[in-house]
Amino acid sequence: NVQSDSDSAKSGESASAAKDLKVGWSTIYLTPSWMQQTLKMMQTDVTKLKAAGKVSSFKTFNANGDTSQQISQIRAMIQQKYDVILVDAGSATALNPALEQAVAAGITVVAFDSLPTSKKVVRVGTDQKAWGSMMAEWLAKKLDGKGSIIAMNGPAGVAVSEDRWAGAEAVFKKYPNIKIVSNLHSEYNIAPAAQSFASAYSANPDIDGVFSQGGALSAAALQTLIKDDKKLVPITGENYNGFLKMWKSKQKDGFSSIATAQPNYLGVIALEAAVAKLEGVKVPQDVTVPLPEITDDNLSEYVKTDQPDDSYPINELPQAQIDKLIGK
Amino acid sequence: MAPLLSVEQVSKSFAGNQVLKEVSFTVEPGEVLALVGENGAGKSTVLSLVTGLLAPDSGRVVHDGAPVPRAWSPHRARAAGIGSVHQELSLNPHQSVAENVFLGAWPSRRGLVRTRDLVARARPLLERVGLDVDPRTRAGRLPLGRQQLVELAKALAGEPRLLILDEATSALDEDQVGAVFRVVRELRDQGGSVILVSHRMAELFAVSDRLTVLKDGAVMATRERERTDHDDIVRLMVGRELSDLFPEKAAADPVADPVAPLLQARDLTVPRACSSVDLDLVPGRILGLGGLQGQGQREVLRALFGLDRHTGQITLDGRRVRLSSPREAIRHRIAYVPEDRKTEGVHTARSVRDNLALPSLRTLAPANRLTTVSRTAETRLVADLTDRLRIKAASPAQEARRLSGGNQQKVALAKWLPTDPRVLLLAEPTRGIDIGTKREIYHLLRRLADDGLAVLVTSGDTMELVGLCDEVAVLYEGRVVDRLTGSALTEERLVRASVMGTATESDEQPEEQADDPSGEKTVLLAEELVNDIDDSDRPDPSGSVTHA
Amino acid sequence: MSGLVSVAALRGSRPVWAFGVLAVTWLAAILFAHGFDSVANFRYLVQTASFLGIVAVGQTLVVMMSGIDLSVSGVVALSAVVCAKVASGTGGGATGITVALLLSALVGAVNAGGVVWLRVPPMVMTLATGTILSGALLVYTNGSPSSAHVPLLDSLANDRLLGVPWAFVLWLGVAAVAFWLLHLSRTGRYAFALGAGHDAARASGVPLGATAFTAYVSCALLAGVAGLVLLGFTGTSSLTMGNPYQLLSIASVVLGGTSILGGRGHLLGTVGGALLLTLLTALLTSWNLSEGVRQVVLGILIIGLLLVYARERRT
Amino acid sequence: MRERITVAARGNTDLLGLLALLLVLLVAYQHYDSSLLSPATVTILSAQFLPLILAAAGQTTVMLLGGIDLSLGAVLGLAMAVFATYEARGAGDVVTAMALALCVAVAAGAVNGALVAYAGLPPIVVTLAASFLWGGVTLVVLPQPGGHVPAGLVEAYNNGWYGIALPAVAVAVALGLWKLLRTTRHGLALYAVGGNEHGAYASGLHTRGVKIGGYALAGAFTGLAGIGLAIQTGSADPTIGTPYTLNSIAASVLGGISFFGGVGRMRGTVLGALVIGLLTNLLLFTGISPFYQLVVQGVILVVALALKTYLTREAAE
Ligand SMILES: Nc1ncnc2c1ncn2[C@@H]1O[C@H](COP(=O)(O)OP(=O)(O)OP(=O)(O)O)[C@@H](O)[C@H]1O
Ligand SMILES: Nc1ncnc2c1ncn2[C@@H]1O[C@H](COP(=O)(O)OP(=O)(O)OP(=O)(O)O)[C@@H](O)[C@H]1O
Ligand SMILES: [Mg+2]
Ligand SMILES: [Mg+2]
Repeated sequence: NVQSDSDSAKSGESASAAKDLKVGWSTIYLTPSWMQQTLKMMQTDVTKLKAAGKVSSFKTFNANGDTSQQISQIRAMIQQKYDVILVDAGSATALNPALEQAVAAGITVVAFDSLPTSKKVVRVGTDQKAWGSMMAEWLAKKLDGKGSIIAMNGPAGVAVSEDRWAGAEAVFKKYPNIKIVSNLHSEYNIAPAAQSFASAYSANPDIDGVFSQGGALSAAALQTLIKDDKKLVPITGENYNGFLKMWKSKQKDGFSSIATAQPNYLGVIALEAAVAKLEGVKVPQDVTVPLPEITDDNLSEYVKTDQPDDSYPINELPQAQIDKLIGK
Repeated sequence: MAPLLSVEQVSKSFAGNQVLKEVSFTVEPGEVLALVGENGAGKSTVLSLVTGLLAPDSGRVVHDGAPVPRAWSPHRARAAGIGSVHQELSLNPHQSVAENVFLGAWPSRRGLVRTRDLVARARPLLERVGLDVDPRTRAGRLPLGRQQLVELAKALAGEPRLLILDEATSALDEDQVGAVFRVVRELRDQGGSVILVSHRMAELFAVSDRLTVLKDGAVMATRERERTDHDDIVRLMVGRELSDLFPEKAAADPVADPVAPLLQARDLTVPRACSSVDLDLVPGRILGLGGLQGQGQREVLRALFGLDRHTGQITLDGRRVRLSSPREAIRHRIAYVPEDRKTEGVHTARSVRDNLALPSLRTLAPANRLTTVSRTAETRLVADLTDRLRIKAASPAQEARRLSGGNQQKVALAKWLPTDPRVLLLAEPTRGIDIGTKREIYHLLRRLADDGLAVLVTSGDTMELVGLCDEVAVLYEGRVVDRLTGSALTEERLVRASVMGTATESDEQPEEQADDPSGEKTVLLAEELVNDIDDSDRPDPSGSVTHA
Repeated sequence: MSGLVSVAALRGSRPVWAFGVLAVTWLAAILFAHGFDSVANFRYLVQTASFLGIVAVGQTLVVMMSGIDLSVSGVVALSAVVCAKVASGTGGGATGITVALLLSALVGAVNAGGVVWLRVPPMVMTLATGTILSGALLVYTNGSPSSAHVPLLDSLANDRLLGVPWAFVLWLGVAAVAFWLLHLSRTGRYAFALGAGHDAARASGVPLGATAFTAYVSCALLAGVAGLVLLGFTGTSSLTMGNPYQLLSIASVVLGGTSILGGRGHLLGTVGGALLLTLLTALLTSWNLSEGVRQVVLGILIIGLLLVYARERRT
Repeated sequence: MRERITVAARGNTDLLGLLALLLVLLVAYQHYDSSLLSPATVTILSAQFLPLILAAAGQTTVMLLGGIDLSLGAVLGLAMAVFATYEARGAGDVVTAMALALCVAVAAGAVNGALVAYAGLPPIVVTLAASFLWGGVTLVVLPQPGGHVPAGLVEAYNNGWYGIALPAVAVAVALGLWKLLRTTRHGLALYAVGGNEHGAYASGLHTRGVKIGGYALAGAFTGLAGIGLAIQTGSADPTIGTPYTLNSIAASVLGGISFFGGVGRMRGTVLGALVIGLLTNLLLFTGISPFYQLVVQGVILVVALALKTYLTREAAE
């Protein structure tokens, strides 16, 4: 339709115009350390792009959990004629109209991490369902397809959490002998997670494993088991450093896990994708970044004993791979 | 003729405490019935049964020939032609006078309530109760007495055939009372009925046809007014004779025998309330502040207690002091019993014990604020005070709001005594207090004065000022217009000065007020004066009095 | 006779109700729910209730003088984050703890100052300080809060004294001190008076400012203590770690029978309230319900319980 | 005449202050966005502010009754969820969906009101517990973000409909209805009960009915806010409502609504909401570090309120 016409016309015209771009990033949260790490990686990349004369400014907007405010931020960026809007969305659906308006205004919009459902923006992310199924699959195999487990999810009603669980649930359906004795929801925050895990665990002390879809949740579960000197059943994890550290130190006691990561370089890829798109590269609509796999074997490549617990160690993605992902 | 209202054998208990015991009385059409009794006798409770605020445990209320339905409520009572002014004000301070007058029954046209209509229809009602205020004024800006008159106008707005006035005159000055009585008589002459509760004997005898006396929740007797007198009613109420309502006055004559004042106020000014007031508070003497309602009496007291911002010099023992907060005043051993005891005088939701101990916590836990409060000392203090002032409470743990008004007033006063005050400020100390308790309070105040306290009292009750005080300063529009002492301190001169706003020179023939214990003359005098004086000459405190 | 009176008094006492309901619920949980009969479970419940409980004890002090403190969530995070950062840097554990508690107290003082001097309504004032705090923490940590292992805090949060978690012992200790402050000391009387009526308290010479400062500073200090214990418990700090305690601390106070309007209640009730709330949450977790239904049940349970014993009388 | 003006001015002191603040904000805004007064910008801004304005109107209604609604965010989310999911089932009838969402919100409000009126529980406690309740119901209705709102409606709402700013019209209509209600007995009763509940009861008002009605009306405002947010965002999200609870309180308080009931005007609230909305936007324009945004927001709230208290106190004396 009309809109996509003008859209392509714009990108055609600006094929060589990736110069002095005004870039803005609206994020639903800035406080979690994952976001902080992402921001730092992006800033490093911005410095590079600035040196290359491609980017002139980079501003961050923090909605502090208020999706409505994120909408205001996007509108403000439209009004201020940003060239590129990056977004980490607070709601899978609520930002769609605002983002589509930005696209209609000729702005290059790239979403990453927590994605909106709109088909009009470039979306750089991982497959959250695959995350869930990867974890669930590993756990089911580890338990030989039978046993009782506790499931730990993020807050109810949040897309990321629901997606990961949907992926996991599909897998568990295939293993009728795996019994989910308790299905918990908590913030991705260690204290409340420990609290709810502990109450579920003391009600079901004979579990055989824990499905967890977030690093702080995994750390909370593992920590509880360690503190109470309980049997260290398999717990799925994430590259949350606190968890990785414990995992490493308990490996000799037979603790086994698998972890993946929502890689912080998603932000960098999004930024590069935007710049590339403005340079005329045909960036695919959906850039699906493969999920890293952290196992008992390659754990030591990830864990950073000298860094705080609340960090997400990840190795940078080589530029070549980034280029490949964004279709350069 | 069938009575308009008959209360038949009603009983009522609160949490096991029986406050009404098979009470019966009737009200005929065209009659004014006075309900009298000590504080806590059950007057308000029985009236609440009539107005639908409460339901009786047993017995029934018959109105207009039929028992009131089970789901009797204030709404239904109002619809059935019962108008009432409750002891506690029921105005919404944030709405206009006009809106308050029609509260709950706002006249509307096509569903819309028009301010212009409201104002136009409120005017005659306000006029009828002798209230000259702009109906658009916020009700909360009016002084208490005027609020009570708005309540009366509100009751009249329902065009009642039975009007219930539960201490509706307690905050009124004499000429306002006169206006109320005009309304009462008018209503009676048109065949309506009125039930009247008041602790001012004079008022009861001025308008009522019959008096029903309640004591401890039971009816003692009902008397025709013609066949009874002041002493008879008091005897029925209190259970014994009451001699010497007022104590002896201070012996010393200030002119002949000047004592150095303890507290001196010079040029005391509270913006928009009083200006350039000079007062001398002398140990051993009771000074009264008289005048019509709302002439700045309240603010003078509040200023002296550090509650209202003021200018002027205040000296205590000859030293300049700044009274910028109640704590400051308390530090100088000034105590204050406020007019509005429910919000400032006592903590209604706290126990009698907590209330009495609050100002004395410094002595009960002397070292610092983190010291433990001594329970034994507290118990002793509370027991001593309840004893000394004869506070009637089920136990010291009883919540203050469950006390009768008189006993609440005693608590508000009693709590200051252990702090050893030198200056006692009392605003309307006997408002709503029964005659027996009044007597106790008067004598208590005199004893305190004799012990060396300087006492300053405001009162709307002329008789009280004349009977109790050694000297009365009359305020008019915030200025002292007259000072009356000794033989010049008579009700007539006091009323004259209050209404005229000027000092009356010498009196040719001071009237023998003492012979008129009912005070009826004063009421009539006030009514006369009101009729004499053009309204425009009178002060209009509305809008000029602020509530901090 | 006096026996009768005291039975009646007990029945009218809300804290007693709170503990009664707690006992009944716990009994029901042991009998009918799975896993509530173990000592380990009991221990865990009281331990996790301690974090909430310590905050709620502070909240009680403020609510009693008819204030409310919505900044406790921010203070919990503040104390943990600052302590972790100082301790993992050059400062060491003791300095970290001291600095954290001092800063917490400072926040309390700011709250009190705003309420008393600027006359901003408590709800808005503390909300604003909470917002400012989360921003300030972002600036302070540059977004990356540290983790730290402070041995004292570790053992405080995780170790046991004769089988009783130290955290619980600490909570009871804190409650005892607060009990003394609120129910025995002169300041406590002032707080009650202030809660029961501002004007009457002022006219009776109650030191409004000092009382408010004591209450808000104590509350913030206790939120700071809770943050420290949480730091010991999780070994790490985060900017959002206090969030759950904002509304739950208020709910604990109310479930403990303290009037949210102030001037009425008992500190010990809050202990029961926090335990009750933790137990209810655990019970709901143990039933396999969807999160939505779980919340619905929790809401209905809270309203139901309040209807039983926390109604405000009229007139 | 002059007296009249001063009287009117005195009655509106806080509003005048707010109005002045708003003007300052607008001027500053104009500096960053010169198209401020163009129809497009008005549409965009009103689309953005509508949910907060209506939510604050709901909060104000409850606060006028002397209460406070901590469940507002949850009810807003619920209305949003009902509205968007009904659409998604393909019934296609926007009006039905709206009516349904509105009914649910009104019912939720009425339940809150009934609990407050009959149970003798303080509103803050009732609505705190109710926030769990309605939040849970929302999650049952809509477990994760989704639902659907017709694209045409979204487009018309966000970008104008034949050049008309629909959200502004909606707010104006809601305010007009409120003004009308204010002059009916129900409106006066609302203020009467908020100002002195016992007095109102003793004067023959059905205070319980008035309360339930008031909370239900608040539910209606909140429901409209939820519907507006759903249309603005083209979908529903069960957790998006939460911040509205505290923001609506802030807007109401800023607008001069008393925590003790009976005092305040809806226009004050609308101004308060506008100030908060514009201020956050302005912070975005100024390019202040996101780290400092929260600090600035908090400080401004305190300063504005302290200033207002100070100014109105001076005026009252
Ligand atoms: N709601 C209540 N709960 C418990 N006791 C009450 C209640 N209302 C009144 N009482 C008690 O009932 C008794 C009668 O009170 P009531 O108010 O009827 O007295 P009254 O005759 O009107 O006194 P006053 O002259 O002081 O107004 C008092 O002892 C009072 O303490
Ligand atoms: N808003 C109100 N203000 C004052 N009194 C009221 C109000 N509403 C009802 N009442 C009266 O209060 C009395 C108690 O009513 P009801 O028995 O229905 O209350 P309740 O819910 O049982 O509360 P409680 O158990 O505390 O008495 C009744 O006489 C009723 O008419
Ligand atoms: Mg009475
Ligand atoms: Mg009842």
